[in-house]
Amino acid sequence: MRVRRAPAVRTSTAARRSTAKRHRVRPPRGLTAVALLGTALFAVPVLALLFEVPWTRLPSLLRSDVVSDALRVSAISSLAATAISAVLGIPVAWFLARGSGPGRSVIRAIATLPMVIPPVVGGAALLYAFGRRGLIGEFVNDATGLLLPFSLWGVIIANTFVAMPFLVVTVEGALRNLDPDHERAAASLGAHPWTVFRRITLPLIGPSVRAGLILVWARSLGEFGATVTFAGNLQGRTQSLPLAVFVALESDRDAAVAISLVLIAISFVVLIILRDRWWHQP
Amino acid sequence: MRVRRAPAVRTSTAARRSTAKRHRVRPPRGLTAVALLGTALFAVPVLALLFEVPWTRLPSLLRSDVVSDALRVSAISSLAATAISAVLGIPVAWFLARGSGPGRSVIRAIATLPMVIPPVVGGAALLYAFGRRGLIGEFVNDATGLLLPFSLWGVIIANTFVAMPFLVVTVEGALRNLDPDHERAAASLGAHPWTVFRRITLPLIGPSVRAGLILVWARSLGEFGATVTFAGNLQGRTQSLPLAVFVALESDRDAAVAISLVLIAISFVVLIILRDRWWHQP
Amino acid sequence: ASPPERIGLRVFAASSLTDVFAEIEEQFEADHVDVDVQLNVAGSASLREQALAGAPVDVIAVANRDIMTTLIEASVVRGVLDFATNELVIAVPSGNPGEVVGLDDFARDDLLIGLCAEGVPCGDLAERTLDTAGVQASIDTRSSGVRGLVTRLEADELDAALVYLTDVNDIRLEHITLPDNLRTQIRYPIAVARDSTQPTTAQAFIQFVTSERGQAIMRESGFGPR
Amino acid sequence: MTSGLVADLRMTVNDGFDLAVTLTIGHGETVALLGPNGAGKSTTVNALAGFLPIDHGHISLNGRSLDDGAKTFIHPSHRRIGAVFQGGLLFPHLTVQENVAFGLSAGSDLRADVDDWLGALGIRDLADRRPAQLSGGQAQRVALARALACAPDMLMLDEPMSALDIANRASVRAMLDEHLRSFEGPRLLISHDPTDAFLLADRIVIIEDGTVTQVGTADQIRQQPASAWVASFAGTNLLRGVNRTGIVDLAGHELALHTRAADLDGEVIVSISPTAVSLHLDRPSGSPRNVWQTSVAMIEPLGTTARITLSAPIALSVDLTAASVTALGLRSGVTVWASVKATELTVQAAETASTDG
Amino acid sequence: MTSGLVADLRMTVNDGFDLAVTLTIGHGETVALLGPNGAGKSTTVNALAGFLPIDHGHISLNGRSLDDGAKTFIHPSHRRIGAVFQGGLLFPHLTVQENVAFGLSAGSDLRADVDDWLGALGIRDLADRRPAQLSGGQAQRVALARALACAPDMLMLDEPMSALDIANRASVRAMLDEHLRSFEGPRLLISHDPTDAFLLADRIVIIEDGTVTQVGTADQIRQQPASAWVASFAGTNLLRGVNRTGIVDLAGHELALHTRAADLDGEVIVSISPTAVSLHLDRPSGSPRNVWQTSVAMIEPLGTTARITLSAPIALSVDLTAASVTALGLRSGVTVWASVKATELTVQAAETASTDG
Ligand SMILES: Nc1ncnc2c1ncn2[C@@H]1O[C@H](COP(=O)(O)OP(=O)(O)OP(=O)(O)O)[C@@H](O)[C@H]1O
Ligand SMILES: Nc1ncnc2c1ncn2[C@@H]1O[C@H](COP(=O)(O)OP(=O)(O)OP(=O)(O)O)[C@@H](O)[C@H]1O
Ligand SMILES: [Mg+2]
Ligand SMILES: [Mg+2]
Repeated sequence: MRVRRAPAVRTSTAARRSTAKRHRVRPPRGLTAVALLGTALFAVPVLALLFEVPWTRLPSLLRSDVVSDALRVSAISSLAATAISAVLGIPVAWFLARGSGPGRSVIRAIATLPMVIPPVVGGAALLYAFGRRGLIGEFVNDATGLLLPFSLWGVIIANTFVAMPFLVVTVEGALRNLDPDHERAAASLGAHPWTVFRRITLPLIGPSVRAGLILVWARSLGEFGATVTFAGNLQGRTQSLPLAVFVALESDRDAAVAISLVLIAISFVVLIILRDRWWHQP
Repeated sequence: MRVRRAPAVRTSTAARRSTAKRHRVRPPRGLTAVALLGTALFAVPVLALLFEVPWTRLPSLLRSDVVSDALRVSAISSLAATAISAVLGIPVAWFLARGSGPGRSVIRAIATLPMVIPPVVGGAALLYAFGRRGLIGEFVNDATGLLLPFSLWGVIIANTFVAMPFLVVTVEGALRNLDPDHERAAASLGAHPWTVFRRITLPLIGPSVRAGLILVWARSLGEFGATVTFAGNLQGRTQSLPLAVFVALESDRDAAVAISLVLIAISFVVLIILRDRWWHQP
Repeated sequence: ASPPERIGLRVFAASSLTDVFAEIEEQFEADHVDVDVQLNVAGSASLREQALAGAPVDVIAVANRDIMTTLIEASVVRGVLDFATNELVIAVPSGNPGEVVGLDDFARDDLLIGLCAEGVPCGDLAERTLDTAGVQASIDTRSSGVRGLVTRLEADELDAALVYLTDVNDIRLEHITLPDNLRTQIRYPIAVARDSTQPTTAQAFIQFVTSERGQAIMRESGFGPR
Repeated sequence: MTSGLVADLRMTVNDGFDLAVTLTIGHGETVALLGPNGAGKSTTVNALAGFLPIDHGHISLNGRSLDDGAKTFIHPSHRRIGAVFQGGLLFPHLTVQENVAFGLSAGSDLRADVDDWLGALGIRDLADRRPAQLSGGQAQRVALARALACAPDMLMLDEPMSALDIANRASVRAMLDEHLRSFEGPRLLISHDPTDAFLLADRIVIIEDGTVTQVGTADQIRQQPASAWVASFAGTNLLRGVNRTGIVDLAGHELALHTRAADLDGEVIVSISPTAVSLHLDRPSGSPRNVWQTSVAMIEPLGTTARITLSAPIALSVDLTAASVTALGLRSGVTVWASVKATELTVQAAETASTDG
Repeated sequence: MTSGLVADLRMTVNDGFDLAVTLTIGHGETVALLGPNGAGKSTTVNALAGFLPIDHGHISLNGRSLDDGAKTFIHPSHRRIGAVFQGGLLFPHLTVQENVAFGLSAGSDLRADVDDWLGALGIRDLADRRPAQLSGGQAQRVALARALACAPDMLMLDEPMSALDIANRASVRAMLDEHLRSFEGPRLLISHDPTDAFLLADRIVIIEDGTVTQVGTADQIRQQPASAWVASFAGTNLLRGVNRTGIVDLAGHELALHTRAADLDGEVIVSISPTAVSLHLDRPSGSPRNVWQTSVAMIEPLGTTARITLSAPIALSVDLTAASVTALGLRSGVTVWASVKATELTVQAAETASTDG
């Protein structure tokens, strides 16, 4: 009836096998259609933005030291915020998912507030907390002379404040998905709770932790409102890329689009590089 | 050596059992300490903000129709954005985690861009896409006369654009955590892929889906930059709570703090109500 | 009986005009009962993007002449007028903890000094003012807009900053006017949108703003004469 | 200080299942915990491991209290009880080697130890695989290696060989036998395979529906099973009836069995070995007094023999050689005559049959 | 159009394991797929179910092609093959009842059907539990109920009874026997329990290391096992040697066995039933010509009998009654004399022993 494919040579068989592996559960077709629609919602505005890019002026616009300074500030602060969020946020998530006590839902609610507080107000709240006269900042200032709001630290704190909740919520969800049997088995093998956490729990929720870190990093990279209020907008010190975009918007629209393009390119390239490999279980 | 507890009466035994259930895996103590530190990072600024609230003027400040209008816009738009994100975002996540083809990492990168594009630029990009002269908006406007910007739809689109990525990334992570064996078993029982998705996949990643929805809702509720640019700031039509805060900041700082408090209170109360019950498997 | 259908007049106004335009709206509507002024307040750049993208608008008032120039070049507006001026002052937290008396104090290392960012009108103006005064300011922070500086001053996180006069009407702030030789003004332009569906009413609104009554409202909020 | 395990477990799991089990296992003793599905064997293991806190009672290992239902509750990681849990619970993200090494203290010569264990279980060439890449039986051997390697104070094995094929099972059983004998602490074994239990255990504890119904050596249990379940586990037929001077009335059926023990009047339990019953196509004449007509309900081949289950009036299991089955032409439904010599019946008073936990 | 299953599976799993299995199962036929751990049984099930696409070959069910290694690949949900997978794979978030109902088409009288199946497997009172609240054996019965309830075109059961206790196993086996006989389509059963295989299967397929090594009925396989593994599964001893006019030299050992078949010169395979070997404490005098001295390597009690494994020169399994073991005082390491009558030996030429798939 149908012409049989010629017997596959060894290499092509191997190729087929490695892509096919265990047969994937096929997504329902309707779902794929909706997924394309969802993607369009993101793709069309980004595409539209690309039409606005002043391609000819681009090289000269990007060569300014404003861009390179902002790039440095953005890179350092977004990575630092991601690292700090990992160190502080995963324990918070663990506590919310596994701890006990009635305080948990309150803590969860508090940990989610930075997402809903308007960025400018969030920045002000940070000032009241960590500024020169702030609840905590006063001690820090007296003890170390460090003025958080005027330094790169301020950018990092603002980014962490705004972005960390995404990690906390994601990891908590994943921990609640996790069947605790493996952790139990590990404990019964004599593993210290810390070992269980590090060697069993974290790897088992790996993809979700990575998803959370991506969220934190991306949110930090794009963070504007809280940073501008809390850390200011000093070129070379606290002016990150979104802040540079904002300033450019007032004077040179093309420059603003060009700098946005840098942001888009960075996150695009990073996410493409991380790609599937990073998502898979180690 | 130690005084034995009196034999527990039946009711207290039952109580102990229901709280103890299967013994929880104990979090390592160091982790708990770090978790408290992490919580402090959120709690202190929020606390500091509470000190700034003009408690005596609060009732009069909140009674204005600006607040009630904004509350309505915020409630509708954040819930609508959450619903749309669920409908569009979960399929995108599924496609990213389970689909095939080299396009996936590109789509993932695109779906993450709204997080890093500065809000004002994001709003502008939406205008270029869905505005009256936009790539898509022109057709929509010609065909239906509907003008997406400056309508509640504009607020919803802006919120969805900015917030949906959080759901996509979270759910993709969870899907990658998920052992596909159960889905396979369901398929072999003759279940249609759509049934498998609805009855097996979704419930199994329930906590992560819920976490993603929380992220979307909270991010929508706090969204400012893209909305103000794309949807405008018309009281009663597109002015959401964060936009009202922005306006109030220019004239009456107390009012701004008061409206922020409304935002905080809403998300606090909602998250407390959702609480642990919602997080647990059904 | 339902009120008669009112004509909606869309007015895009820079956020620093929030208060005055609210007042102007009220009085203008009192004069024109058939008009419903719909204020859209946002940052000047957001307003520009909206206007460029064809947003339905009748009147545009911004705080940045460059932005209005872009709109003129794009043929989005016509009949541009300056309707108000503003000037820089030295703002200090109430009680003036840094004991600032003039621009010369901006050179002091022990004070926390803030300016608007370069490229933003208030930042460029501040730069020029300090240059003219010959002060080597020790700047600790810059802000994208006046708003950020005011928030910091209110929180006592800055000792002094150069901000617009209209931004210091807060009980938590005090201000020091600059000496006459350093006072320079920025102008706020207003224009009718070319696509306006109510060009007449739009023109009437602009007339009201530039009229004596309108200017009185502006003055009350600290704006200078046009 | 008592050495070994002393446990008195009283608990209600999820308001649905009550467990009340007393268990002592001496130093160097292997106890097989047997019982029907859902009897509470795994629950017992979970309580001892510390995954389910007990409501009342106590658990102590070598004199150290692990759980007393009140204040004391030692965390699983400090109990030093190695276990193979039902289902294996291998760590999916670690290789076989890493799984086995997980429980080893960092001090020991890790690589060599792990390698020895993998070798002992015949899975050395799987060392770098992950659990998803193993067959069911291979995974079970890894789980066993992991539990044995961690050198705890006590060992618990919950159905450690259920997925092994016959040949592997014999060799793993021999290895386990050797290892258990050399392991110093208490050993608890759960299995549904009578061979495992009878071969490896010093003592057998039967639990049914959450309570202990019999304790004894393999021989005691085989000879005097206390319940029908035990009897079927041990391969013996166990019948409850009323004895009246040598005639036992079995559950209202007319058929009476003659026994020589006339002094055991009242409720009794009669055990009949499956090999003691003969089947015939015609009514046999001769010495056996107990002869009745019945039919074949089921035939199960057991290698060189076959087990025949008889229908009413007495549901009995009978073992015949495969040759006899063929010779008699036995099939389900065939009518046969059964006979058993009075000497082959063991009778005990019903009360003594049940051992209280 | 061929009815039943016709499959020729050729595939490499993860570059590590090669499977090449030909399998046909007729309409209304039960095939038991047997083999050692890691032989590829579950891999076969996964390929038939559609979880592992084959590289070459074909699978067709009732004439409908399911996978041809190239273009055709029918999705698992459209194969209509019900299965119990190794490990059960119950849906953790659904109750027992919902799990069983999952595979039922919405049209059928759902509640009643589910209830019938729960009843048949004796788990009706567990209907509202979730899998986490079940014991190992209870969960396995739910998995079985779920597969049987979905009324597919073919049934595959991968170790469906491994976690069942002895009493339950017998009753589930009887239920399964009845159900399989009434089920119209092809049936594939995997089990490590010889009883399951011999009782339930019409035909037995043995796979070892990914290839089929023998196909036959239970009797054929028991009488002429083609490999040592099959022999141990069937309970027979299987020895490979060289026959020279009635004297077989077994793997270089001096000991020769006398057989009556003098025409089978060359490589042969000798089967000896475990019941055919007698053990003695002293050298027996009398008819058996095959007498040699050896020692006991291991004793495994099997209910009323015990299986003794002998050491070199010939590793043999011997079945004795428990009474004999006691009488002879057998323990590991004891020296004994073994004897077997020449008439008890079955000899076949080595080539004919292996059946090619
Ligand atoms: N979480 C739970 N909630 C309610 N009942 C439970 C729960 N866990 C177990 N049970 C019940 O407790 C009883 C004992 O279960 P357990 O797992 O100890 O049995 P088991 O003796 O190990 O059986 P098997 O031989 O089948 O493994 C079972 O009837 C089971 O249904
Ligand atoms: N993903 C994989 N990668 C590499 N090898 C694999 C993979 N999955 C299975 N194998 C190997 O394939 C072989 C066959 O496995 P399979 O599960 O089919 O065995 P089985 O016959 O079912 O054994 P058991 O009786 O132990 O369940 C085994 O040796 C196993 O290690
Ligand atoms: Mg169990
Ligand atoms: Mg298998």
